[in-house]
Order: sequence, then C-alpha cells, then structure tokens
Amino acid sequence: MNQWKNFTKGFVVENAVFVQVLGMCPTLGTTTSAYNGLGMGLATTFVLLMSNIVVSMVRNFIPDKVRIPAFIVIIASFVTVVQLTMQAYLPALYKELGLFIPLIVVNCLVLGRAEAFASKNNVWTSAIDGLGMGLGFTMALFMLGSVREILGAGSWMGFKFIQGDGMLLFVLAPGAFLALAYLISIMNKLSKKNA
Amino acid sequence: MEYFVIIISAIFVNNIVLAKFLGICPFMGVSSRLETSVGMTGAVAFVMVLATIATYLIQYYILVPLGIDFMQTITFILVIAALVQLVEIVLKKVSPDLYQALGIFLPLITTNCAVLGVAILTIQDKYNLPEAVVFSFATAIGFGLALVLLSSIRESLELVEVPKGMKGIPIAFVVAGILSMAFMGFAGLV
Amino acid sequence: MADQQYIEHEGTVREVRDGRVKVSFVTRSACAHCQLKGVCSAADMADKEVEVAMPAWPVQPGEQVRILLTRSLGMRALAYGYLIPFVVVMTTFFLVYRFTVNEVASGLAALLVLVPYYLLLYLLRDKIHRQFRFVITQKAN
Amino acid sequence: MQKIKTFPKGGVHPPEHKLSAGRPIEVLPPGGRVVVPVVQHIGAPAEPVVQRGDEVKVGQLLAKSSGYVSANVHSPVSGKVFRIDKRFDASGYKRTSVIIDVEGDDWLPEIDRSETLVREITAAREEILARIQEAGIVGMGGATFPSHVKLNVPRGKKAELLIINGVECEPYLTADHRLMLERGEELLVGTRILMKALGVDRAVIGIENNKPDAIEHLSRLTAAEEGITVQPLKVKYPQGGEKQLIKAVTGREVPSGGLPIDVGVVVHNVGTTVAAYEAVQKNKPLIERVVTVTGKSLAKPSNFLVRIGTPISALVDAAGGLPDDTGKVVLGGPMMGKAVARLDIPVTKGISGVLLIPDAEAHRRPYQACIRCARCVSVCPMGLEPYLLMDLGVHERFERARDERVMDCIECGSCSYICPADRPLLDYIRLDKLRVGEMIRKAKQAVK
Amino acid sequence: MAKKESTFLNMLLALSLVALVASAVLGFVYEVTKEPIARAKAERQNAALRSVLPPFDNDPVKEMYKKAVDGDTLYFFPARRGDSLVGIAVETFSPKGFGGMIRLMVGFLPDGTINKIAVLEHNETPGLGDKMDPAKSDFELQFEGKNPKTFKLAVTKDGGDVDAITASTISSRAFCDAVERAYKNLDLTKGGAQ
Amino acid sequence: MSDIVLYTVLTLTLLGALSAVILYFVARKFHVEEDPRIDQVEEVLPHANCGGCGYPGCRPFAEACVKADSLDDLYCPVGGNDVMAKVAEILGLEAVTAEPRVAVIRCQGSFEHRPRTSRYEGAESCAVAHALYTGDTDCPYGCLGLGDCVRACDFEALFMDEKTGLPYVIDENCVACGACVEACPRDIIELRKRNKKDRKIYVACINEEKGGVARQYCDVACIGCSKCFQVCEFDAITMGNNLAFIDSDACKLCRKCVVVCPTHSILEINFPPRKERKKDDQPAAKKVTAAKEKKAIGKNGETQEGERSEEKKEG
Amino acid sequence: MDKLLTVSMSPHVHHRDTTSRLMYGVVIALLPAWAASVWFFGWGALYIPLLSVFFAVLFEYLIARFLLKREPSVRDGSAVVTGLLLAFTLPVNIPVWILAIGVFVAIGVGKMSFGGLGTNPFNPALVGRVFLFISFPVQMTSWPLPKGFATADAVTGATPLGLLKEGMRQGEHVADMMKELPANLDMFMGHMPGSMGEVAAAALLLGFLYLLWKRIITWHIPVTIFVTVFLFSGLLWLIDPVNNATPWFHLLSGGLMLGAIFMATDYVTSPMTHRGMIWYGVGIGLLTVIIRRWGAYPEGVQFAILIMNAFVPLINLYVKPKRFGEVKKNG
Ligand SMILES: Cc1cc2nc3c(=O)[nH]c(=O)nc-3n(C[C@H](O)[C@H](O)[C@H](O)COP(=O)(O)O)c2cc1C
Ligand SMILES: Cc1cc2nc3c(=O)[nH]c(=O)nc-3n(C[C@H](O)[C@H](O)[C@H](O)COP(=O)(O)O)c2cc1C
Ligand SMILES: Cc1cc2nc3c(=O)[nH]c(=O)nc-3n(C[C@H](O)[C@H](O)[C@H](O)COP(=O)(O)O)c2cc1C
Ligand SMILES: Cc1cc2nc3c(=O)[nH]c(=O)nc-3n(C[C@H](O)[C@H](O)[C@H](O)CO)c2cc1C
Ligand code: SF4
Ligand code: SF4
Ligand code: SF4
Ligand code: SF4
Ligand code: FES
Repeated sequence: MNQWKNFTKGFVVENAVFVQVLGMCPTLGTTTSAYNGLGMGLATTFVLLMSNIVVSMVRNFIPDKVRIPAFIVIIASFVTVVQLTMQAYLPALYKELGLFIPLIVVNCLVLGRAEAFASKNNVWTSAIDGLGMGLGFTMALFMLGSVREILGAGSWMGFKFIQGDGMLLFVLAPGAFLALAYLISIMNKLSKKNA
Repeated sequence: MEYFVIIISAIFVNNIVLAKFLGICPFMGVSSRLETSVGMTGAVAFVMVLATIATYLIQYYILVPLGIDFMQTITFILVIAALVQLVEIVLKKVSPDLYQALGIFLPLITTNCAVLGVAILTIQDKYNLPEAVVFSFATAIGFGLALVLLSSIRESLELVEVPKGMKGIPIAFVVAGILSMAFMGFAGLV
Repeated sequence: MADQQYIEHEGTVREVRDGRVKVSFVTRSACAHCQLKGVCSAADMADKEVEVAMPAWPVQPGEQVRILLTRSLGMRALAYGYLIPFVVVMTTFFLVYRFTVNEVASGLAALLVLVPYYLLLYLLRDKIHRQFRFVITQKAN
Repeated sequence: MQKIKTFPKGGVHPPEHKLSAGRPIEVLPPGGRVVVPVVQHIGAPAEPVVQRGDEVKVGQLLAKSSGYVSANVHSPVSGKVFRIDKRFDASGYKRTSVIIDVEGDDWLPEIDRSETLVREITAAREEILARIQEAGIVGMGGATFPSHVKLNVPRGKKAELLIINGVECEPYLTADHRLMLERGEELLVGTRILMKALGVDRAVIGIENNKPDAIEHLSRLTAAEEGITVQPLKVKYPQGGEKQLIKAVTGREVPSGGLPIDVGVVVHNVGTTVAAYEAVQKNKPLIERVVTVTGKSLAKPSNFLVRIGTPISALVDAAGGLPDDTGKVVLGGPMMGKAVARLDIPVTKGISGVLLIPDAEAHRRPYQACIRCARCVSVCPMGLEPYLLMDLGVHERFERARDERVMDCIECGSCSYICPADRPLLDYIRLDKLRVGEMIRKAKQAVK
Repeated sequence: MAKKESTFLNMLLALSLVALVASAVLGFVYEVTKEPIARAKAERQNAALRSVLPPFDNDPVKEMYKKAVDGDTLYFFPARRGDSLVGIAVETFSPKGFGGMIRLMVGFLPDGTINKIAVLEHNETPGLGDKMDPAKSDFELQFEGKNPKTFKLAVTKDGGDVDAITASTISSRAFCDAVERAYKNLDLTKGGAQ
Repeated sequence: MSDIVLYTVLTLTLLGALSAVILYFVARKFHVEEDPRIDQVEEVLPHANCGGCGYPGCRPFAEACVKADSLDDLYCPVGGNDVMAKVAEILGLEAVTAEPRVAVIRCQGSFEHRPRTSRYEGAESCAVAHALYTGDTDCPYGCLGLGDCVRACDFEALFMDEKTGLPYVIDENCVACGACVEACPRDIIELRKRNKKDRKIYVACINEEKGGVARQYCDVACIGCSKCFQVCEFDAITMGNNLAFIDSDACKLCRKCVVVCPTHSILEINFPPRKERKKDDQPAAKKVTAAKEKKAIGKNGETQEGERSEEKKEG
Repeated sequence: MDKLLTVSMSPHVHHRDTTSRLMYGVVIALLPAWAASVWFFGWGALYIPLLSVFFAVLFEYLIARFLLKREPSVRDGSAVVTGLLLAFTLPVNIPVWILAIGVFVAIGVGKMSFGGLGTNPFNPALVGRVFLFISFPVQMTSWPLPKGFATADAVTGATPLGLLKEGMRQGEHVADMMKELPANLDMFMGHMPGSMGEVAAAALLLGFLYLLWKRIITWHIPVTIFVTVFLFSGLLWLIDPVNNATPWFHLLSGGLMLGAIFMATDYVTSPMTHRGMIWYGVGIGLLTVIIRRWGAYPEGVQFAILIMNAFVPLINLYVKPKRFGEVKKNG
C-alpha cells in the first residue's frame, strides 16, 4: 500500500473516533481541555506505535491461538511504561488523565490495530499505520478537547480569551457527550462530501 | 463506608457510564436493542463481581507484598481475560444447551473497559473487599440502568424520522448527554 | 412485556443427521457497527451452533433458516448462566465474610463456590436439555 | 325501562346528523338495469347458475353459494339476463356480476307477498337454518357474514343470549332506526326465529338512547314478549361493534381472536332479523334492503327500501338529485363507510347508507407529526395503541405489529377521527393488518 | 517464515517468552523510573510547602507529625530557618466540598497568621468551586496575612469575614472549614518544641 | 538485579504460562475460529446490505460464500460479475456469471394517457390505495404512483416523475436487488436483462382486460392484438391474458415489434432515434389530445364504461 | 360538478381539534401565570417570554429549513409553547444572550436533533433550562424579589427552597427557618422570588382548570405528582418535623406547579396510557422530594421530569392499555 495513504487514513477515512467510534471512554473522559486531550492522544499514540512495531516483529513466532493474550501482554507492557514515565516526568498530567492511562490496554483501537494490521504486515508498514492511526486519534481528542475547552471555559490551551466562564456544561460530563455527538455528525457530513 | 452510600453513589451519582465514562463502547454498541441490554446487565454484573474479587486478592495479597503494584495493569487485564473465558468454557462443557441458549440470547459478555476500570477503581478508592464487591455490583446495576434507558429510547427513536446526519451514533450520544445532564440532579445525594 | 415472544436469529443448516439438525449462526447484533468486532474480545463473533429437532419440512444443509428461542427461555438461560451464579457468589462471599471477617477466605470461597455450582449444572444438564428447545422455521419468502 | 349502559373503554361521539330520522321508509320500484355481484358477502363467491339471455323472476336463484361460508344470490328483479361480466362494485374493483335488464315485476309464486304478519313459527330449528341459508341472508350490519354460519352454534359451545343490534351508532344513518319503528312486529317475530335457531330463551335488543321513539315503541311491543327485552344504551361510537355491544349489554368480553359465541352470545343486526322473518315466514330471499340516502346538501334525505343491484345513482336521484357541491360519496356511515369513485355501482346486501359529503368537508387535512397526545390510545375501544401501529406500518415492522395485536383492530376509525395531527392511523393499520394477515396465513401453510 | 503451529508446547513457550521479556523490560523501566517518581511525589509536596511558607532551610517533611481529627488526619510540617521556627504548614481537609473532600495546605506564621494557602486536592466544579485555587482566582488572597484570631473564618453569609466565590458558597464554606480546622488544631508551641 | 525485577519476571511469566494453558483449552475446545476468508470476502462486497442476494446482509452472504462448495446459487446483484469474480478468486471457486439485470416499470399510464376518475387522499402508500380501490384512475393494473417502490429502493435508482406520476428507473443506479419488485402491490416492476448500453424493449403494460376495456382506462394499454407476436422472428413474445410479454433473454432487440404496436405500449429505450420513421416515433401522447379527466359524477345514471362500447359492438 | 370525487379510507369525518389548537390552548392556559408574573416582576416578565418565543420560532424555522432541509412546521405552535415555558422557568433578570443560548439548546439539541415535533424523548424546554442551570449557575440562581414595577435594578434574594436548603446545610432546624420563609398564602399567590412563571400557584391552577376543561390534558399526571409529593413529604414531615418542611410548603414552592401542570404533561415526553401516566407522576413526585431533601440542589422538579422522561419509552413498552378481550378465556 502507498505509505502516505497508509499514514493518512487514520485522520479521516478510518478515523478511530469519528468513523469507527472506538476508544470512546478516553475520548470522552480526558477531553476536558485541549491540553489533556492532546496528552491522552499522544500517550495512546505511543502505545499504538510501539505495540504495532513489536507485534509486527514477533508476529511469526506467535502461534495463532495465543495471539490475543500475547498481544495483550505486549500492549499492557507499553501501557505500564507510559504510566511509569508519566508519573515520573509529567505527574500533573498523569493525575488529570488518571484511570484512563491504564485503560489504554483495553482500547479497542490498540488491540484492533495489532490484530488486524500489525499481525499481518511488516514492521515499517505497521509502524506507519500505528503512527497514523494514533495521530488521527490524537487529532480527534485534541479537537474535542478544544471544542469543550473553548465552549466550556472560554479558553484554549490554557489561554483565556473571554472574561468569566464559558458554558460550564461543556467541561462536565454531559458536555462531553453532546460535543462528541455533534462533532461526529459534522465529521460524517464532511467526510461524505470528500469521498 | 456505608454500603448504602456506595450503592447510591455508583448507580446514580457517579454512574459509571454517564459520569465516569467507562464502558462507552458497549453502551453504544449494545444499546440498540432493549432485550440485549437486559441480558448484558446480568452478564456484566456477574463478570464484574468475579473480576473484582480476583483482582482485589491479587492486588493486596500478591502485588503489594511483593512490591510490584506497578504491574497492576498488566496482571489485571490478563486475569480478567482468562477469567471471563474460563467461565465460558466451563459453561459450555457443563451445559451445552444453556450455553447455546445464552449464545442466542446474548451477543457477547465481555466489556473490558468497564470491568478493568472497576477493578482499578476499587483499588484507587481504597475499598475493602466487601465494599469492593458491593461497589462492583452497584456499578453493574448503574451500567445496566443507563444501558436499558438508552436502549429503550433508541428503540423508540427507530420509529421516528431522525435527521439523516444524526441517525445512529450521534443521536445516541445526544441522548446520553441529556441523560447525563438529568443524572446531575442526583448530585449531593451521598 | 413487549409482546414479542421470540428471539430470532438467522442461521445456516450445517448438518442433518438422525432426526437432528445442526444449525450455525453468528450473533452479530452487538458490535455490528464495529469494524474490529472480531478481535475486541475473544468470544465476540464466534460462530455458534445449536442442535434442533427435525422440523416439519425437509431441510437441506446450507439452507437459511430462522432460529427461534422463546423469550422466557432466553431469560431463563440468563438466570442459570449469570444471575443465579452471581447471587450465589455474592451470598457466599457475605456469608463467609460475616463469620470469618477474612478477606482472603471469603474471596476465595466466593470464587470457588462456582465449582459446585457448575457441578450442579452438570448434573442437571439433561433436565436443562429438555427445557431448552430451539425451533427453526423457514425464512419468509 | 332499564338502566342505561355502555361499554367502558374508549369510543368517541361524533356529531350525529341523523337528518333522515323522521322520514318513513319509501319503496323504490325497480327499473332500468341492475347489476348483481356474485360476491356480496364474506367468503367464497357464489357461482352463477343463470346464463346470458335467461329470463329471471324476482327471487329466482342467480348464483349458488359455493361452500359453507358463502351465500346464495337471488334475482332482485324480473327480466332478462343481459350478461354476466365484471362490473365495478363497492369494493372499488370490478367483480363478476349478473346484469339484468328489468322487465316488469314478476315474482316467484312461492313467495308470500302479503302484508299480513305471520306470528306463529312452525319451522323447526333445522328448517329455519336451511331457509336462512337458502335465502342468502348475510349480516346486514355491514359485515355481510353469512348468517346461517353464525346461527349454527359449533359443537362444544353454547349460546345463551341473542343480541339484536339496533344501535346504529354511525352518524347520519337511520335505516335501522326506521326499520325498528315501522316493522317492529316483524322484528320481534324475527327475533323469536333466531332465538329458536340458536336454542336460547333470552334476547336483548340494544338501542342507543338517541332513538327514544324506537326504544319506546319496541319496549311497548316487548312488554308482552317473554325473554325479549330492550336495552337502552348511552350514545357512544362504536357501540354497534359486536364486541362493544356485548360488553355493554352483558359485561362480557369476547376474548382476543375469539368469536361472540365464546361468551355465549350471538349478535344480529335488526335488518338481518327482519330478513330472517321474511325468509322463514314469507319464503322471501334477501333481495332488497333499507338504505339511508343522506348528506348535508342533499335536498331530501331519505330512507328507501330498494332492490339489490339498483345503482346508487338512482337512489340519489330519488332523494333529490346529486348536490353540486358533492365532494365524496360514501357507502355506509362516515366512520366506517367506504368512499367510492363513482355512482354507477349497485346496492348490495351490506350497504346501509349512501352519504354525500360536501366538498368542503370531503378532504383530509394534511397530516403532521404525531405529538403523542395519546388520544388515539384512549379512544380505541379495543385497547390498542394506534399511533404505534401506524408507526410500525410506516416502518414496515409488521412482526412487531402482530405482537402488538393489530389484528384485534375492528377498524372503527375512532383513532383517525380523534387525532389532532390528522394522522391517517387507520390507513396504516389496515396496511399492517394486510401484511400481518399474509404472514399468519403463510405461517399456517408452513405448519401444514 | 512459516507461522508457528498452535501446539500446546509452542503456545506455552511463546506466551511465557513474551511474558518473560515483557516483565524484564517492565522491571527495568520500573527501576529506572522509581527514583524520578519518588522525586516527583516529594517535589509536589515540597512545592506546596514552599509556596505556603516563608523561606526555610530545614526539611519539614522529615519533621512532619500527624494528628487524627474528625475521622481523618491532619499533617503538620514545621519550617525553620536556622534554629528558629518560621512557620508551620498544615495539610488539612474538609469533607464539605460541593464535590466531596477537599485538601489544602495552609501555611501559618509562628504567630498564627495565615501566610498562604495551596489547594492540594478537590473535586469542585470547574469554573465554580475550583476558583478556590489561587491559580484560578483571587479568592485565596483575602486569607493572606489574616490572623484567625481576629479574622472570622466564615463566609459573610454566615456572619464571617470571607467573601464567598460567586455562586460557590459551598466550596467557600468548605475552604473556610478546612482552614479553621487547621488553625484550631495548630499548636504553635509544639511546632517549635519538636 | 533487584528483587522487584525478579518478582516481576516470576509473576508475569507464571501468569503468562497460566493464560497459555487456559487459552489452549479455549482454543481447542471452544473457540471457533472465524474463517479469515469471510472478512476478505466481505471486504470485496459492496456493503450495501440490501438483501438482494437473498441473505440478510453482506456478512451473512460472505459467510455463505465461504461455506459453500460452489458459487452456483450465490450471486450478489449489486456487485455483479466483477465482485463475484473477486469472491471466486478469494475462495478458489468458479464464479457464475449472471446476466446483469435492471428494473423496468411496466406501466405508461401517465396523467395524459390515463384519465383520472377520482382523487385519492390518504396514506402515501400504493399498498393502502391498492387495498382500497383501483386507484385514482379506473385501471386496476396500472401504477398507483404513490411510490412504494421508490421508498423501497436503497440505491436511489428510482424517482417519481412529477410530470407523469410514474416512477422512473435510473439505469446506472439500479443494481437489480429486486426490492422494488417486492414492494409494488401491483407487480408492475420486472427485472429484465440489461443489454448493451442499457437498451431494452418491453411491453409497458400488464392490463389483462380485453382490448376495448383496457383502452378505456388507458390510451397506451396493451390490447392483446398479437401483432407484435406475429412480427417477432425470435419467438421472444408470448401472448396470454390479453397481454403480450417479451422475454428479455430471447429478445434480440430488433425493434420490429415496437413499430407494429397500435397502442404504443411497447417501449424501446436507449436506442438511437430512427431516422426513416420519424413521424411514428412520436410518442402516443400526441394523438391523445391532452389530459382528459372524465367526470365520474357526470356519468351519473349512465351505465358503466365497458358496457357502452361493447353494446355498440353487439348492436 | 366538474370536480372528481375524493376517495379515501374511512373515517370520513374528523374531530375539530388540531395540533395547533392544542398548543395555543396551552398558551392560553399560561396567560394567568404570565399576568401574575408581570405583576410581580415588572415589564421584564412581559418581554422576556416574548423574546424567548421569538427565538424559539426563529431557530426552529432556520434549523428545519437549512439544516434538516425539511418544510418548517413552526405554525403548529409547539415552538411557541417551548419558548414560553422555557422563559417561565428563568429568573426575570436573565441576560438576553443567555436566554438565546438556552432557547437554542432547547430547540436545537432538545427537539430538532431528534427530528422536530413529536420525536424528542426529553422535554425541550427543560433540556434548555437544565443546560443553562448547569452552565450559568450564577445567573441562573440570582432571583429578583417580587417588587412589581417598582425598581429597575431589582434586589435579589433566595427562593424559599434555596433558603431551606441553605438553612439545612447550616444545620438549622426547619421549624426555626419557617419564620424566614414566606407564608403559605404568599406562596400561593406568588409573592416570592423565583422564576417568572412558577411563583403564582393560584394562576397556574387556573391554567390547569382551563386545560382540563378544554380536555387538552387529563388529570392523571399533575394530580399524581401533587399527591405523591404531598404524601411523601408529609410522611417525612411527620417522622421528623425538625428536618423536613411541611407538605404544603413542598407543594407551593419552587417549580412544582409549573412543572407538574405544564411540563410533565408535555404529550411528547410523557407516557401514552393512563396507568403509565400514574407511574410517571409517582416517579416525578418521589424524585422531586428526594432531590429537594437530600440532593445538592434546592429544587428537583426539572431533574425529576427529565429523568422520568428517560423512563417513558420503558413505561410505554411495559404499561400497555388494557387490551379488549385479554381476559382469561371463558373465565
Ligand atoms: C365499529 C363498528 C361499528 C358497527 N356499528 C354497527 C351498528 O351501528 N349497527 C349494526 O347493526 N352493526 C354494526 N356493526 C356490525 C356489528 O359488529 C355486527 O357485525 C353486526 O351487528 C352483526 O349482525 P349481522 O351479522 O346481522 O350484521 C358495527 C361493526 C363495527 C366493527
Ligand atoms: C373468518 C370468520 C369466521 C367466522 N366464524 C364464525 C363462526 O364460526 N360463528 C359465528 O357465530 N360467527 C362467525 N363469524 C362472524 C363474526 O363473529 C362476526 O359476526 C362478523 O365478523 C361480523 O361482525 P362485526 O361486523 O362486528 O365485525 C366469523 C367471521 C369471520 C370473519
Ligand atoms: C453544575 C453546578 C455545579 C456547581 N458546582 C458548585 C461548586 O463546585 N461549588 C459550589 O460552592 N457551588 C456549586 N454550585 C452552585 C450551588 O449549587 C449553589 O450556587 C449554592 O447553593 C451556593 O449558592 P450561592 O453561592 O449563590 O449562595 C454548582 C451549581 C451547579 C448547577
Ligand atoms: C400540554 C402540553 C405541555 C407542553 N409542555 C411543554 C414543555 O414542558 N416543554 C416544551 O418544550 N414543550 C412543551 N409543549 C409543546 C410541545 O409538546 C413540545 O414542544 C414538544 O415536546 C416538541 O416536540 C407542551 C405541549 C402541550 C400540549
Ligand atoms: S386501532 Fe382499530 S379499533 Fe382501535 S380505534 Fe383505531 S380503528 Fe378503532
Ligand atoms: S391521536 Fe394522533 S397525535 Fe395523538 S398520539 Fe395518536 S397518532 Fe399521535
Ligand atoms: S430500482 Fe429496484 S431493483 Fe433497482 S436497485 Fe432499486 S430497488 Fe433494486
Ligand atoms: S410501480 Fe408499483 S410500487 Fe411503484 S408507484 Fe407504481 S404502483 Fe406503486
Ligand atoms: S469501552 Fe471504554 S474505550 Fe471502548
């Protein structure tokens, strides 16, 4: 496959959040601000990239039937690595993202990519795929985080541009659902137009 | 902590789906049919309680004494996955008919995110084991409540003309959003 | 109750032998929209098989049929499969905890009580077998 | 007089407009060309036994019933069979009919045409049934179900009560009302005949109390009759529906999917009852009936005794001619009647009225979204949820419609009548019933 | 390369191997990050202490002592410069927050005057209750330099001297409650003595 | 190495081994592997989920293909031969090729050809109107124009022509799924062979009435005169029930029948215009002077339509 | 005579009520409360609802026309009712831009996202209101005192329920607080701070009678709510009069009257059978008292109605009308 296409498909055509509706928990739970969304996205991207690489490397040693548990172990290891590193160097962000970091393990996106892509493709292609999908995921989280932060707090990446507060609801739980609903709807429209 | 408080909190105030954002994928995926939602709730309750007990014991009687509680994530997920599958094989061996009937009735039983999430939450919130059991049970009920409400609403929406762009997932999210808004009314109950 | 009486699935006849028909089907309802359904959890998309009694019309392997299970049976399956063991686990746990106040003991007891439960199911399997009857009908059209 | 009763759940009360209530029944003499369809009943079509060119007399058999649930068709006129061909009838389609050019009014001699009331019932039970079957009597309340079938109580069941349906709950219609007033004596003898056929010793004549004169008249007549009483009923549509009437009179509910006989009751319309009298006592087959011709703009709303096969245009002419503003022609009442596209279709056994609706009232308002006001649910006498059934029809979810018991709907139209959003509920419910009916039939076949 | 067959041995080996490698890597990463994590944790506490206390040169964490109050624990951190006590930081709490528990670090000067207050943990509504955090509004400023002896630690609505955060009286009350709790249990002499 | 690393390695390896054992049994006793080819087949299918293949959706169809020993009875009308070739390739089976088909509307009773005799009001549903009566024209066979077929089509291959009141098939979009055929209560729509350049010739009428009667409902009704039948050299035309039918598999598109039809009820579509016979090529509409709405009420007192003409004949 | 006959299925006559008649009936029923509101809160109470109605109709029109590309059906009057009711649940000093956001959410999110009239599972006006309540708590909880036309910049005060909750948080005894709280008669007439349309119980009850008289609604929902609230709060009060307000207080305070009579009865979002309506009413009543008594917010009606809205499809599914002939066969 064309590597560029392989890389970019995660942004629109196969976007995990808007098109495939995967990994919804972190998408909703960590996007109270653009910064948090970005952080979560990047953490996921890291795991996705690394696990794709490793899975693709070992794909031929693993008997089919233990594929899934082996992948889980690999993914979980990288998640733990992220956990530990973040605790060490980005403790504030780690606190914000909280529960959702360990939950990267069960993000269908990660396991899905390992299973559906990395276990069938070579290392290089898998790496590109992981990076592309991860960045697409990150982009989605960043967008959602931005929308919520702008509407909810009247700021963006911490930069405040209105006096007082925004519509608080958007930084709270209901706002996550509503913002995502309309984002998906809009993205669907746009991607249909493009296609 | 009082069990009552844990239960009210897990079902209404801090509903796992509507306030804590766990298990959203099955929440969206299974909720288009009421009947599967009901079945799902039963299955999730069972699995959650089992998983919570197992992971709790592992956390406090293996990981912590050995000083390797950073291994939480990886052990929990393995244990949960194995446990869930074990239950299934056993059931299939023990009573194929029952297994078949369940197969017809239920699409799937594992909802990793919520189960793992609850297992980790019980540790994070420092519950003791009985509290953890009650918590995981109540969480499953909360999950079921949200699921049943959403799916009944989605079923009723099937009979009206939802705008094209909103059909399916988006409108389900809108409903979830409004539900979540309504559930904020429970704030402060505990 | 919504008056619908049956849970329906569409399946394919696999085998016809000795007056029994093997029908396989895929449960798809849950993750139908998800492209990665095959992998997100190991048991999701399994091809499932049921055995039913020979229906009134001559079935052929490969034929598409509808598998029906009465709703109440579905509910009963749910009860046997998840609800009752769930209650058993909970009660065992709290009973043992009440008397021992020992987390390990009660936790393990709660997990292990499933062994006798499943043993019981195993002993009752013929009874269950008689209860759970599936019916197949021809597909309309 | 007894306490006023009604059925408890649902129902509506549309404006009554009984314009022709005060007008005695006029006899409309036969003439021109009549068209006699071979299917005027529910069940198998009758098979023609005459041929083109045959001379026929009034009362002569034209088409023979072709099964148990079927009915004979007799010639309503004398004359020559012009041809046997397909003609439009009230069904909206062309159906096989015997077309006769009227010549004179020559009756079969065995028919007793005298006015004298024959009170004494000499015929035995079997004989009564045979006569009724032979006379081609079908339910004249609109359902046109062959009466002999209803009178033949199936084994294992027992009839306890006969209800004579004099409710006439449809707005505008007055045919039954006039019949009760003018032919009360015959009605009572007819009732006795039906009672004998069923082997019951009790009969109740149900009449809504917007017909006080009929109630009074029949009460007086029945005072001397043992076992026959008159039951005044509160005005509420669709009280004339068999199940509602039984509920109102006896408090019993015909089980879903069941028949009145399941609760020991048989219901017959007053017209049917009078026809039974004529068949048994006078040897006269069913060849004429009372039809109300009415409408707000009509010059002379009337009740006519007309021969089957007469085109409705002739009736309209006799009632003062078609008003210029006519926008809709309905056979039957406004709630259940069938709108037709033309006036050249014949009167058949089940047509109790011709209603001419002025154009201003003839149109439906464009329909809007259902606002879930629940009015349709509360007026449905069968306890259904019409809004849901319609949605299911629109979305082709017929299996669910079946489970929601769409087949229980009696098509009374109360739901469409009341709906503030003007939704064509009954249209889609009929679609449901059509599809579900097919489904059920298919399932039955599959079992066989 | 041919895929490995799914024999029992193969499976066992493969999975154990993966687990082995993974665990080795993890153990390694853990070892590497252990220090930084501990440091990050300590850093947070130190940062809080530094922000609420005047400059000090001892290690207050080492001298920390606790006191169990109202079903939870207060932590006291005495700060010294040379030999003299320059202040005591109290990690205090209040369960009365809008979203449950809030935890503060209150720095007192030796005379009991409030120096500064830092918010450690809270669950208040963003945009409302979370304004108690000095980073988000000036609410905390009104406590600085006030001595609870004369400054009534209650919102004006309840007859105190604290202007509540708009529409967040509850959070404001909880804040006051926590500070009050710290002050009440503060034994200034003790801080010096130990 | 520190203790921690040791414990880590031990625990996890143990766990890994344990899962391996469990999963071994899972794999052997329980987990039915999905044939990966199902996914591959599904991949190449059009994902229309229309049911045109006779299966509830694309995936069940894919399953059926994978399980089948031959593809003889399996055909995806949407994807057509190309897709079936791909499926066959994946499965290493022989693909059957089916003649591509396309839906045609066998009714030309547009407003100008068929006089209105009433005005239908009510549910926009052919099925409902069909249950009620002949429709707002007298023809009991003709199109009701309420668009059940249009709604049934998932491919936007049908639209209601406002001018004629008849549905119109967009050949390019039609995938011959047959949904519209199912939907039409009057069985007007037929799936016919899709010829080169979508050329087709068919009798656009299914009225089984005798000629005279049929003509009264509609100017362009087939009157069963057999002229086309006689002129066809390929035995493609059959007569029955006062009606001609052209078998699309036998028809060689010679167009002879088209010109002999006295009522212009045979349509030729997508042919280049005929030069030599320009005059006759004008649609029948010309001859039938503009819309005539026969007055139903005006007929009051008269006998029914059919009679009049036949009476004349008789006389 | 030139016209063709019309043919349609039966019935051929129709009741005179139409959707818009019902909707405007509700508007008429709201007039007394509106008048009372103007009396208590001044001109603002006149023009804010008008503006709200204007926004509602405008947004509905624009969304239908340009986003959904459907024929707008604003003439059915449902948007008018939504706009009016939303305004009635707001304090009179609400900034217009917040009002506009609220109406936009009510119409856009609460109604049109689902497809417009008749499709929405949740009460649009309440969706708008709760959205505003959560988003702008400051502006949504400053209540001007009922000073009539007197002052332009009205002094704000707490609503009776706000006072109650505040007091209970402080651990005061309800009995002591009763002195600060308005008398029942004042509450009945509407002399207290609160949302524009909710204060005057007397006027709302007048509207209730009108709705009943015109048969626009049935008694089931409002009466069940009143009875449930009265009984449940009465029970609590009997058990523990120190910490619970009187049942009369619960009935007359807050948005209970407005909610029960006008909002819980919204056809679209309430059950279809009378038995269902009773379940629904009981649910709203219980939740209202629970939230008022134990929750964080002083008033619970809005949440209670929204939560019970979510249960309506379930109720509709399980609480069916009694089918005719569903009795045991032959007794
Ligand atoms: C909605 C509805 C209304 C009816 N109204 C009347 C009526 O007013 N008078 C009547 O005789 N039959 C009426 N019928 C027909 C009766 O149900 C029943 O068929 C008839 O009384 C049986 O008598 P028959 O068989 O002699 O016609 C009505 C039926 C339905 C479904
Ligand atoms: C298919 C069918 C079978 C019936 N069988 C009987 C029967 O066996 N005995 C009987 O008394 N009536 C029978 N009936 C008549 C009905 O009970 C009823 O009188 C008729 O449908 C007209 O009633 P309605 O106008 O109220 O609908 C039957 C009707 C139908 C449609
Ligand atoms: C969504 C939402 C979140 C709120 N969060 C807080 C909060 O975090 N802290 C707080 O003190 N009040 C919060 N409130 C406000 C209180 O409910 C309410 O304003 C309280 O009674 C104090 O009112 P006052 O400050 O106007 O006296 C919140 C309100 C809403 C609607
Ligand atoms: C009795 C009655 C009560 C109503 N109550 C409300 C209401 O509380 N909120 C609202 O937005 N619309 C209300 N409406 C208007 C309408 O039903 C509402 O806009 C629909 O929910 C929109 O689909 C009401 C209408 C009626 C007839
Ligand atoms: S659903 Fe049927 S029985 Fe009920 S009101 Fe409508 S037409 Fe009458
Ligand atoms: S009467 Fe009409 S608007 Fe009311 S619920 Fe029934 S269908 Fe809907
Ligand atoms: S026109 Fe008919 S056959 Fe063609 S795609 Fe549409 S529904 Fe299918
Ligand atoms: S072709 Fe058939 S389905 Fe289509 S509009 Fe005509 S009658 Fe209706
Ligand atoms: S269930 Fe939580 S991310 Fe999918």
